Amino acid sequence: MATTGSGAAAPASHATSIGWTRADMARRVARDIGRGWTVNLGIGIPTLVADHLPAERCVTLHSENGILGVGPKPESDPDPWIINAGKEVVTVVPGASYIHHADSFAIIRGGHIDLSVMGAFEVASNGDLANWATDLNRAPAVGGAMDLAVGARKLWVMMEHVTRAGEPRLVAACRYPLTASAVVTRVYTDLATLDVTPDGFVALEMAPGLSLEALQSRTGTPVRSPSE
Amino acid sequence: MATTGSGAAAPASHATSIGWTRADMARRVARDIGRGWTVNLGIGIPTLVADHLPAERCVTLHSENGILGVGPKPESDPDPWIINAGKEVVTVVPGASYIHHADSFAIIRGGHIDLSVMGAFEVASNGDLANWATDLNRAPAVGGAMDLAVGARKLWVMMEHVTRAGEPRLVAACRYPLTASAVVTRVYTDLATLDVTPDGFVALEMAPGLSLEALQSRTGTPVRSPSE
Amino acid sequence: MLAQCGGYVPLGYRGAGCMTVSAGATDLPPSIGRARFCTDIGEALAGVRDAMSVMIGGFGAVGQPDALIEGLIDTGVTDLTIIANNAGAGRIGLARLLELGRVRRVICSYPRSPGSVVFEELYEAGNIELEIVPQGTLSERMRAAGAGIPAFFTPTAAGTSIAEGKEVRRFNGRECILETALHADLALIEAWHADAAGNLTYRASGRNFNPVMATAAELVVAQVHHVERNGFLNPEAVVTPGLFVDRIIEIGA
Amino acid sequence: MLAQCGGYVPLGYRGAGCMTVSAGATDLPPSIGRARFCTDIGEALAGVRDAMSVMIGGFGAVGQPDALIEGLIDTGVTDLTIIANNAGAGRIGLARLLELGRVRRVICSYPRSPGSVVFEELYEAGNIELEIVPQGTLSERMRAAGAGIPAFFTPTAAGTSIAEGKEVRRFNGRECILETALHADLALIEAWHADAAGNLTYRASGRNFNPVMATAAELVVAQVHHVERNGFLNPEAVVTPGLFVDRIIEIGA
Repeated sequence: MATTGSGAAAPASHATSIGWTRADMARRVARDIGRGWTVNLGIGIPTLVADHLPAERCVTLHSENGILGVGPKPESDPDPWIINAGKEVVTVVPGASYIHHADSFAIIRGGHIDLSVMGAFEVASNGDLANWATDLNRAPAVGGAMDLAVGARKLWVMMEHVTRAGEPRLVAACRYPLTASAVVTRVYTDLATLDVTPDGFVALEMAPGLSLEALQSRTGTPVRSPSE
Repeated sequence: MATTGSGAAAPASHATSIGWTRADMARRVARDIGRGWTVNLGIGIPTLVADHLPAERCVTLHSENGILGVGPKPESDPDPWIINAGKEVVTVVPGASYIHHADSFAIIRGGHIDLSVMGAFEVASNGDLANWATDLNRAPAVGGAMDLAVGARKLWVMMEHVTRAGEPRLVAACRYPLTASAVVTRVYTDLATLDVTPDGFVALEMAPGLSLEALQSRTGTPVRSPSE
Repeated sequence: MLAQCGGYVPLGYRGAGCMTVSAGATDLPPSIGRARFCTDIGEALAGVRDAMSVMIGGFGAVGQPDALIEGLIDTGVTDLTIIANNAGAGRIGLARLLELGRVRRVICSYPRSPGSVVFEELYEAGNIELEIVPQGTLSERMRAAGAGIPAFFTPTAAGTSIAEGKEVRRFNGRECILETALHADLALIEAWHADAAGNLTYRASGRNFNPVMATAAELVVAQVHHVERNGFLNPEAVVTPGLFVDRIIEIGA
Repeated sequence: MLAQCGGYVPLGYRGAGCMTVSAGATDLPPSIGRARFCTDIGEALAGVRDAMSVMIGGFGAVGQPDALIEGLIDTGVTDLTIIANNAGAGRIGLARLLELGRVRRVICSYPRSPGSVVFEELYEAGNIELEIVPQGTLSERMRAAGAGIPAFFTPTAAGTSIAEGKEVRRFNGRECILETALHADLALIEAWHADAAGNLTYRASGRNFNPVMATAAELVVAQVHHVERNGFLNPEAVVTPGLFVDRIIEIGA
């Protein structure tokens, strides 16, 4: 999972009364995950997606610290040797395998992960991703975010649509240091699901009660509807 | 083991009555192998070295097709799944491990093999090695020779001192295509044991009855004695 | 003499929720990963095309996917690039594929070995292209392809005829050449055990090129000796995780 | 729930000739490879020097060689370069080594995590150097060091602040940067089982950086939970072959 800076996690409360909950967002992402995919879920909101994946979807969860086939948190008898990239104790499912770090990142960087879902500070309309540092003068911490961002076949971002201060996170160009260039293909926020296209963001779906104008007012770069 | 061209194997009979047998040569090489070393023995004469390694020397034999801990040929019940790089059925010793090709050659190329012993067509006085091709117009076959030549910590060559035609194999500069440059550190022939030094070949030892002059006459580049 | 590889865990649940995997004593298990279990070689090789690049596992005969090579011959595809350590021996298997004129180009480390008569005839008649790659550079180029490394420097072959045309650079005083990743459209590999998640183990020196080829090809087809019907491979002992494997065909020991 | 890794083969013979390896129920086996079995941490760390570069295995606390880190603190060495995924947490172990002022420089992917107070204080006061390396580039640079690759190209971090000063080249239209091998003088690792040949296995996600660090350092010291006294690890299930390991100290589970 993407070990991004802690700032990448969404605020605990919503700035607006309109919008989806985190569980809604996780459910929405889970719906779009294909059968048999290998998926890496980042720390924070992305982790919630696991709870909404039906078993018959046969999704294999990868944790970059060396697990293919992450299972749910243990209900009893936790094994402290089995942790995910967020350093939480988890389980493994039958069919799992353990790998070392060089192999685990060879899997990521070699394009063998079907999907990486990450949090972010900002996503630009060309797919640029900023999710590892807000200030390079403070000790930064990149973890596996840059590897996952360039290596995963698809990169989806889950985040609140705006910052706590109400500033847009979907922007024309990232102000924060880049994690990778032109990599994000889809963004799931509390307000909308948006594709990153050659023409910028396209809102596939919006939260109930939200108009395109209202969405645009919370977005730092043009948002189009699919019909445009 | 070095999969060198078949021409690297020594002729079956000796051109001169003076000189060590292949078994003598193998015994001589075995004597110089240190305790606990990991060693790769090339196809041909080098393979004979294994028969002269005392068990308490704890030498691990590496075969580049994925065995660490090659044992002797089976006395009974051969397992066709256990072959060495010469494609002979062998055994493994307790404490052995199987590895895949990328790991096996990472071991070779990463400098983790203490010693590679190879056959050769020619060795030059600067340590240049030619043992993979005599004529690049015929289909060449390099195998692992180039990897072992640059990767092993020490590279020793075992070969007949001269060709069947009586031409020297220890030369000022190789005429055959190079396997690697300046890599051989010692040569064991049927006539002498020679170190490759910054000043060229130094004969550490000569076959009984052979004078330095006689050795020089069979060598294509100056040979010195250690006292010089 | 040696204990068999890995242990097994009982059949059970998988996924964030739960799905029971069950199979009869002879039925193949339902696939629960990327890999699909095939019931015949034709299905395993469906979609192979002319002009494909094809990696073939094995070192000599050990770990070589013989049934898949025969199947490849039967598909009739031609103009192939074959990437393997050897170029076949005798007049069967890979050598037969060559003899039938289906191979345009061979990329290998050791084409000339006892019995490689077909290759040698073709080569000397100028009827086949050859790219000789040192064995370690061959496996490293495959590993690079599987690991997302487009190119790397290596001292292997620096200063030799194999370095001709390649970029040269010194690192720590040592001359190195730049080698590039080697991908393939298809990898045919042989493994020992497979489980329902497509995880593979190998047997002894049959491992060789198979695991690294599984990482480097677009379509990976494995012939395996045993499909585990009553459990999963020990997660500590899996060599090739199922996410690398597209199709599995059981051959029997 | 899961079967333990590997099986075991009975104690027996080794080498081209034969030597019986035997040990009592509590004695350590005689070493039959490169690795030497040590009876205390001081012996395991003999010869460590100031200004060494030290790789330390583990991801967070799992697979981290705690006893060896404590031992390293006790040796009093200073001016170290530490290469690890994290930069310690709390005021124990690696964080204590930092707090004692023994570390000049840290090379890691994720120094700032819950509890990394010591590192953050030192960093903000300008009292420690930091080289941030993406986690995959970190493990790949170690793998390159162990595999004799002096440098490789990767798309990871291209176009970011981490690419500053690095050579840039496009492969297949994708911007890549040149990264170099990362060696260390010393690697401290944690494993689960060791046998008399120095072969190692790991436990679950405790594997992480340990196997790759074992390939990349001049001196490799492993703390292990169990030394196998009655046999050898299954050759199919060995993760780190004994040739990578210099010293082994048994810690107990």
